[in-house]
Amino acid sequence: GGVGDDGGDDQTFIFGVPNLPRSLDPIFANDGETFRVTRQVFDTLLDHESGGNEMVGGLAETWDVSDDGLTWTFNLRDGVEFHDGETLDAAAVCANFDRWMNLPEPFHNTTVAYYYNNLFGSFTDGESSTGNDFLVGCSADGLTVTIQLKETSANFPGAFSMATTAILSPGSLEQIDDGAFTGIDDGLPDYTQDVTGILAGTGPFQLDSWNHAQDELTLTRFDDYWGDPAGVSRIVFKAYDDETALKQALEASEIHGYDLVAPAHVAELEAAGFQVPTRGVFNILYLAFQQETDEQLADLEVRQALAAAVDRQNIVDSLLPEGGVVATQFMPDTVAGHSDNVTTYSYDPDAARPVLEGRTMEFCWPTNVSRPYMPSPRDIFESIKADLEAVGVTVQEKPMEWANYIPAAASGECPLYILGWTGDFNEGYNFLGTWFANHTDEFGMNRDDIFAVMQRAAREGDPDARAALLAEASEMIMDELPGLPISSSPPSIVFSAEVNPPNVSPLTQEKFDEVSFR
Amino acid sequence: MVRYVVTRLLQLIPTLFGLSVLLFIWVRALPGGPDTALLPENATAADRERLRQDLGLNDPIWVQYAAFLARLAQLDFGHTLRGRAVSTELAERFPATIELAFVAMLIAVVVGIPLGYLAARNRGRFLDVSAVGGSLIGICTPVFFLAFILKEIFAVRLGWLPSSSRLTPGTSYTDITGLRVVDGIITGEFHVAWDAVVHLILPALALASIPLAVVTRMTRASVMETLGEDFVRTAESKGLTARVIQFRHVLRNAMLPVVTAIGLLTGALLAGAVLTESVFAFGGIGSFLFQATQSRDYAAIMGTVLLIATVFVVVNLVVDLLYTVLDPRVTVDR
Amino acid sequence: MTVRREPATPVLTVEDLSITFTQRGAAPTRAVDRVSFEIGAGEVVGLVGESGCGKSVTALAVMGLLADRNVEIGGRIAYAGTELLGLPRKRMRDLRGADLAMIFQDPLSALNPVVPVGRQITEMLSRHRGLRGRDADAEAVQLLGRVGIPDPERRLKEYPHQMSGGMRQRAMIAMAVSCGPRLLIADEPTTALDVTIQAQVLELLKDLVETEGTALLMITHDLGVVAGLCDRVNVLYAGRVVEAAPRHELFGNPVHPYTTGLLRSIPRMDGDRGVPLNPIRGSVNDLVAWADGCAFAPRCDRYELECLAGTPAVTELPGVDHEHRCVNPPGTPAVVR
Amino acid sequence: MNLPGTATKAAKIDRLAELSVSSSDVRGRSLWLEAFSRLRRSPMAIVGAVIVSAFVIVAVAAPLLAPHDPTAQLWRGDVFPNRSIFVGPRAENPLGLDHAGRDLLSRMLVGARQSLMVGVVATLIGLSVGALIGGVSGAAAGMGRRLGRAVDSVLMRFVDMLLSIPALLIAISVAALLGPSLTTLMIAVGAAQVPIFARLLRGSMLAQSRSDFVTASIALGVRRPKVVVSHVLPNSLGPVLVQGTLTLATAIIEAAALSYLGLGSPDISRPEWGGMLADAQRFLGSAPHMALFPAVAIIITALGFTLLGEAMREALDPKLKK
Amino acid sequence: MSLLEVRDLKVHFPIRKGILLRRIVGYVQAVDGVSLSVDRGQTYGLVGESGCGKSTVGRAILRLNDITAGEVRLDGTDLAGLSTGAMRRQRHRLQMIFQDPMGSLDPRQNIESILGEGLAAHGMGGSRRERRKTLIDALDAVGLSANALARYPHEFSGGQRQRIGIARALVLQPDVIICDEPVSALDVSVQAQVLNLLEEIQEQTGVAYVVIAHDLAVVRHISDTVGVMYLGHIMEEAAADDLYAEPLHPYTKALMSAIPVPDPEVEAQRERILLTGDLPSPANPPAGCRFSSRCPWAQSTRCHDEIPALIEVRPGHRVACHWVEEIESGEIRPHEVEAEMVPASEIGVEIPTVEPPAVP
Ligand SMILES: Nc1ncnc2c1ncn2[C@@H]1O[C@H](COP(=O)(O)OP(=O)(O)OP(=O)(O)O)[C@@H](O)[C@H]1O
Ligand SMILES: Nc1ncnc2c1ncn2[C@@H]1O[C@H](COP(=O)(O)OP(=O)(O)OP(=O)(O)O)[C@@H](O)[C@H]1O
Ligand SMILES: [Mg+2]
Ligand SMILES: [Mg+2]
Repeated sequence: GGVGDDGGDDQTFIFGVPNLPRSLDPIFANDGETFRVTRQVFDTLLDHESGGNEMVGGLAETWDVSDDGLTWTFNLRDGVEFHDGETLDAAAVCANFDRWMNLPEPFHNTTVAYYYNNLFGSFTDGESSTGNDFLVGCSADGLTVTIQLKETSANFPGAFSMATTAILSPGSLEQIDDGAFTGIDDGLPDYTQDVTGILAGTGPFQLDSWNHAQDELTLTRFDDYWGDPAGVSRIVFKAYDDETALKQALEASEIHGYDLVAPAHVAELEAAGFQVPTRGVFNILYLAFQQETDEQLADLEVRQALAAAVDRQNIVDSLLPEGGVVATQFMPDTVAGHSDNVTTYSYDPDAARPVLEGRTMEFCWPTNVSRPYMPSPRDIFESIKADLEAVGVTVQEKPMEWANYIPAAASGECPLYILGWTGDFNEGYNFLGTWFANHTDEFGMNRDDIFAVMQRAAREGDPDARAALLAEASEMIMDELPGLPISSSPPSIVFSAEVNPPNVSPLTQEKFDEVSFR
Repeated sequence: MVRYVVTRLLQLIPTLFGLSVLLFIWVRALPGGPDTALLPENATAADRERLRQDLGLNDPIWVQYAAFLARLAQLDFGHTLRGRAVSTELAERFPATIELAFVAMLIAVVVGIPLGYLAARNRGRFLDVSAVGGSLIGICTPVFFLAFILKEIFAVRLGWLPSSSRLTPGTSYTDITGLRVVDGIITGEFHVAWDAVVHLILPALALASIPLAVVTRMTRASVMETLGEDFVRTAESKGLTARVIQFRHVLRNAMLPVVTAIGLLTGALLAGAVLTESVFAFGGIGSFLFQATQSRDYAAIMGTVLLIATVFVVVNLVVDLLYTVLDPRVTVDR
Repeated sequence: MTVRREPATPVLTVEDLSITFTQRGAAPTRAVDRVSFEIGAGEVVGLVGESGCGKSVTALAVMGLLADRNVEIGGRIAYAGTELLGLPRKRMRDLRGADLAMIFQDPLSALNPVVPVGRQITEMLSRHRGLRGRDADAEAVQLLGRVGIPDPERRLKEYPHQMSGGMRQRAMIAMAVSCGPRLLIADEPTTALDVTIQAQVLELLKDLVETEGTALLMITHDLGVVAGLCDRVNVLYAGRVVEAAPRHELFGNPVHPYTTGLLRSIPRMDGDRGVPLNPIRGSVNDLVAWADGCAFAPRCDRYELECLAGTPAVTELPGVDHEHRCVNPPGTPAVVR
Repeated sequence: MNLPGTATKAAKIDRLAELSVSSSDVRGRSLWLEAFSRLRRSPMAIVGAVIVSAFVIVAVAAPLLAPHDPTAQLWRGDVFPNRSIFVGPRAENPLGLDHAGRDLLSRMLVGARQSLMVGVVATLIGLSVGALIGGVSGAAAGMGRRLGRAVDSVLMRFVDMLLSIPALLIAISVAALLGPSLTTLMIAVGAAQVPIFARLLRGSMLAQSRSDFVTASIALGVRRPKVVVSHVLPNSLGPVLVQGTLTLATAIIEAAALSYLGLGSPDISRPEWGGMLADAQRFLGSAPHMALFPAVAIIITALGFTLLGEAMREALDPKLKK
Repeated sequence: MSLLEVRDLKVHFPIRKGILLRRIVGYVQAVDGVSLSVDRGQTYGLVGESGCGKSTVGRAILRLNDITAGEVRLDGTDLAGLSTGAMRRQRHRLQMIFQDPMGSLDPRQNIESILGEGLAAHGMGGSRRERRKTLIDALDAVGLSANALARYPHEFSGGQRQRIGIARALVLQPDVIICDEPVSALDVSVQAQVLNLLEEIQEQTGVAYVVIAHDLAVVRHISDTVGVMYLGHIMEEAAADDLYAEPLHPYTKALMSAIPVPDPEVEAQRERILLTGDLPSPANPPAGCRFSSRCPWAQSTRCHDEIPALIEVRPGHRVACHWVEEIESGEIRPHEVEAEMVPASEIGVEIPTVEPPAVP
């Protein structure tokens, strides 16, 4: 094997991923693997601190929000250059906002511009299918960008840090013809699928090439990057179909690292001298109780008994990577809005047995998938199943393929199922709002009081007030117990011993410019 | 001859047509849909519904099929869920599969035929028993496990060979045919060709395990049968040298069933590629198909399976033609 | 009746030839048991008998074509004074095809289906006569013409399946005689052919023997063929020669009940139609091991308990070069069963 | 040898009877008996049969042999797969524990039963559906007439179509179609074999329907359907049986491949070797025993069936008799 | 009227080519206008060389082949015109004995079910016990004992198997038995046993035989009337003794002269007419007289353009030759015939179609 034959600073950093980006233009994407790449190329107005989840400046050195929370002012960094040689100024930023607001009809739904529709949803001609409409407009003044909102939302300022709102160079925007896009069925524009020289950002790396035949995407260092130049001259993202193949490729020194290491491999890799830095937890895994599909689950006592029957500590100890914790509520404890006063449920099979004994319950689980919050669904399911059986529940398992599982869970087909979420940015609403903002078939929960609190939180512009509302909602939710939060697990990432790894981010937003060879 | 080829190729049309109908219904009957691949876990029911609508999945199936055919008439296989043209994807990825399958078949033939031949000549002796035993074990080992073991030994432990990819990632090369070894030789980039060869060894070995075993045993059986034929005895009675008898009389006849088997094995190879390419991150149409199945990428599944079926039929046509060359008794115009 | 016997060394001498197949897991079977005969130049010797009596095995043993494994060959086979048994493989290969040649029963399976007929002839010419290329082709054309194949130039490039049965057999013969062998073995050369074609082929063989002085070992189960062609006839039963005599002597004065039985059981073109045939009882499988007596005893009309007193000895009829192995030959009164 | 002076007819016959080789010996035994006796002499068959019978016995007696409940996580506290803490072979658990703290020996034993079931049921599915198609096709073709030929060619086109899709792909799509379960696994693996069985049976039926005994039956005035059922079909089953035995091996291996692709049986209470192997793969670095035992078991069992099938093929093949 | 009358029987097999459409590109004229008749208790022998259409005649009589044209009358009923069902009901009256005694017996059925099948199919034989009795009688008639019933074909010798085949035909008490090469697969010594048996049975039951064989001696021995076939035509037909005593057709002469006699004295004197060349293909037979391409007496007139009719030239002796009288009188003398090359494609050799081996 042996990679990085160039030596020294000129070495190529090869990173194994499960998938390559869906689109090089982040507006079209909604998945982590796309953003992992585009984040290296494009910058956003705001960013998270390296290795943490605090909001910090990105392209904006400083930012400010008016008291009513509707006017956001960003003071851009001076001397930032795009990869195509253009200079960053407020006009360039506004050009991006203008582009989004002027996107034609095919973009007005979550099928295409998922995050834009959810976070901003504003279009000059026509509406977003989500019903969102937050943006009034963007005004530029030298290096000052002012963005006017119609309403406040829990998504701000987080939305300004989302990879999907990355700033492209005005030159790029001129070449992009959004009007030519006719719909997802006809494919995405070529420039999103191949490096065609159109897309230029301000990030530490610029697009170099995309070899589809070999599932390799290459970025090269941008020497005029506004921050510290990247530690490696090239990054190759290489896709692998399975984690075992990634592990072997790493062990054979063909790649320098990969993400989402199976927990079972962490200790082994560490022992073999690889670096497996621990991330902060930023996700949540839960066991859902669909109250409408299974009448038994409509009974709070049953839900409580189920909560007592599952040995969550055992799952954390034996099946999740080190650093995981048993969750008390539907968000990790690092997120604002986390409440310390929620009702907790401890493992108590003896208390659960009288309620559950003799019951039969259907339990869905996904077969061929691995997510950051549930590295091996099968093991987790087996463990929960064993717990439930221990208290006398007959578990009717319904294993499903992932492609079938999500629709089934979303449509309420499954009474019991395991699922989770990784936060997009440091915002409690990004967790709770995902499930409990209104009635959904996923949970079948009918608590208008909770929904009301959630709606208020959604529109609350003040972070502290919002946190308080979310904490209140969290407490109500944990009393209602629509599902059992199981754990927040730190997804593992691994690097070979020859590199200095980047600071690992709980949001899985590693900055690869921090990587360098030893 | 030309007529025969043309007719056989024309015959392909109804086969592919039938296959496409079958597949179309089948694929759409798979539970779940493409939404899981395209939307995040927290997407709402409305989001999912909208996606199905945008993809035309809510139309009656015959409307969808008509649309598919209309596109196909312009050689448009539609787009993958990831937004690229299926035909482009296949064109880019197929060379990898060809290269892999070809090398695997080469291994099977180059090793299998002599081995089977020697086994037959030494029937019942150590060589025979170990060749037969070895090939049976080859057949009986699940491919993914064999691949894993090969990688663990030769890539991870010994570090002799790479465990994945077609080339060392980041290598620059000139692309002409998409076959890296061939390109490397054509353009004089011999280090690329060599790199490609090195990367081919393990996956090709894993993929070759079954064809190798089949070819070995087939050759052995066929040679044994041929050795008992009257014309071999005639050749002996003519006092010919052992070499002439073995090559002109025994091997040539013994090869006939093996040739057919090789044609049929193409199917097994293409299927085997699904596993092998995934395990070795080789990037051909095998792993493409597997991912397409997982993400319910209907257009990609259709395109790939139709391609595989076409290749299978064409390869077998070539084998049949080859057969007429090898065996004068068989004429194409049966 | 004159006995035509050359005083010179016979082309082929077979003496006490025994062939035993030893198969793993099965009792050894003796396919041929102390068979002796000689063939001189220009002489035709017949080997007749029903299926499985050991005719082919004998021929193969002479050609050195019996596999080495699982076979034991005893006795002596000499070609023009050269001992063939135990001859180095290389020497045997040189002899085969050049000095000893063989024609097989089924010309379709005996010819390589994927090699043109011409090539199958020329490969022999180049092996034994050093002829190559055009010379070899010319010679092959000449040979094919000689065996009566029309348009030999074209036939040269054809494959066996493109020829009719008679034509193939002719090609086989052309191949066999291509290097001027002194001994030709024909193993049922006409059994697979139609009578009119058989007649052509027999004529061809007869012609060869007469013009070339080739010694011919003719193997057949057809007594008619023997009667028309062979100078001397050996009748085999269960691996042993039960009767051997010159042609006229054998047909004129058959001694062994097996021989007479055969003669009486076949319908003859010139026979009386009304008379029922006189078949031999039972079938070839009803036999006694030779060591225990006469193998034919169970089917024999003249069977006596005496017949089972060990292997019957060879009896020579005085003065006529006629031998047989019958304990109770006609002439001695038969016991009524 | 001295003969008694008074030779009676009875003595003659007795002596003859004693000496003449028993005719049934020479004339051979029934096809099956003969094939069987050849099988008994083939070391390949013997090894195969021993493996297969051992496997079948284990599979049948699995619940009796299993020392522990194969699903019980008895040693939950001992095993921490994420920390690479596993329990290998030890006195209590001769094969060690799996990643969930279950007794591997018990799971292997019960797995034998599942694997046998997968093999047998999959083969039966492939065989019966394939044989149905092939049988109808072969019968139709054998009956002649326009309709028969039409039925035959339609069915065969369909089979050819299936044949042009690699077996694993058929299995993958069936597995995806039906959702993961043990039943799915069996159907998926079986479905992939359908075209092979169909062609095989049709081919041998066509060959058989040209045989003289079939003509003889027709000449006797037996109705065509009865001729097909009582003569053509029974005589065509040999190759199908051989293929069936070989398919048993293929099925077990293919089940493993499907499991690896995430389409196997997810039923944890009834483990299946292929699934166990696929599952254990990710622990291979720290718990090789978990993969090793199922892998070896699969290879040996498949080998057993293959050996037996190959030996049967050879025994039934008249061409290879000598 | 005779028991069995075949009139102008034609059987042409289409030759198909192409992969998709399988066009008919020609016909193998396997049987092209054969007429013959057999009476009760009589035997009609059909001889000829391989491929001349003998078996096809036999099979056509039994309607085992499609009949292209002509009549097959059994007791006046035209079998050729019957529906399949009606034909099936007639089958017990016509039976067949096959060449390969092993191949014609289902190896997986015991003798009882092999023999009883015909009875069952025709609802004959009454109760089980009666049926068994019938079978035992049939076995007895062919010289086998009742204990054969429970045994399987492989337990018998070749001759015995052929006896079983005969018994199978006999149980239905047919009027006519077609024997297609009944003895050619048997050892010479056994052949005589079977021939004698056939004659015995005929004496006892009065069944009529059509015996098909390529061995003229066998046919002559067993037949009352012999027909000599060549390329789908009957060339000569006469009482067996007459035919041997006085063959009139050049082909018959040549055929008979080619048959060796196991008697060196006879052999030494036997006059031989050596034919050259091979049988042409029935797919492309010579125009005019079928034998004209090989006939040493062939004339430039008529022989090559006019098919000779089968004409009665002596009482009960019919010949299909334009020049019978002239040849008999010595007016026309034989001459040399150049062997013609038969193009490869026209040889009646079956080209093996190679099926792909089973996929493992
Ligand atoms: N390779 C062999 N192994 C064992 N026995 C053999 C072998 N070859 C021949 N035999 C036996 O030797 C005996 C003589 O066989 P052979 O082929 O010489 O008979 P044949 O007289 O030529 O008969 P046919 O007329 O059928 O050709 C037979 O019983 C046969 O079974
Ligand atoms: N089903 C068929 N389809 C096509 N051609 C056929 C068929 N059956 C027979 N023939 C051809 O018809 C001709 C006569 O065949 P038939 O079997 O009647 O000859 P035969 O006289 O019985 O020959 P043999 O002595 O070899 O048995 C041959 O050329 C043969 O190839
Ligand atoms: Mg022989
Ligand atoms: Mg015939």
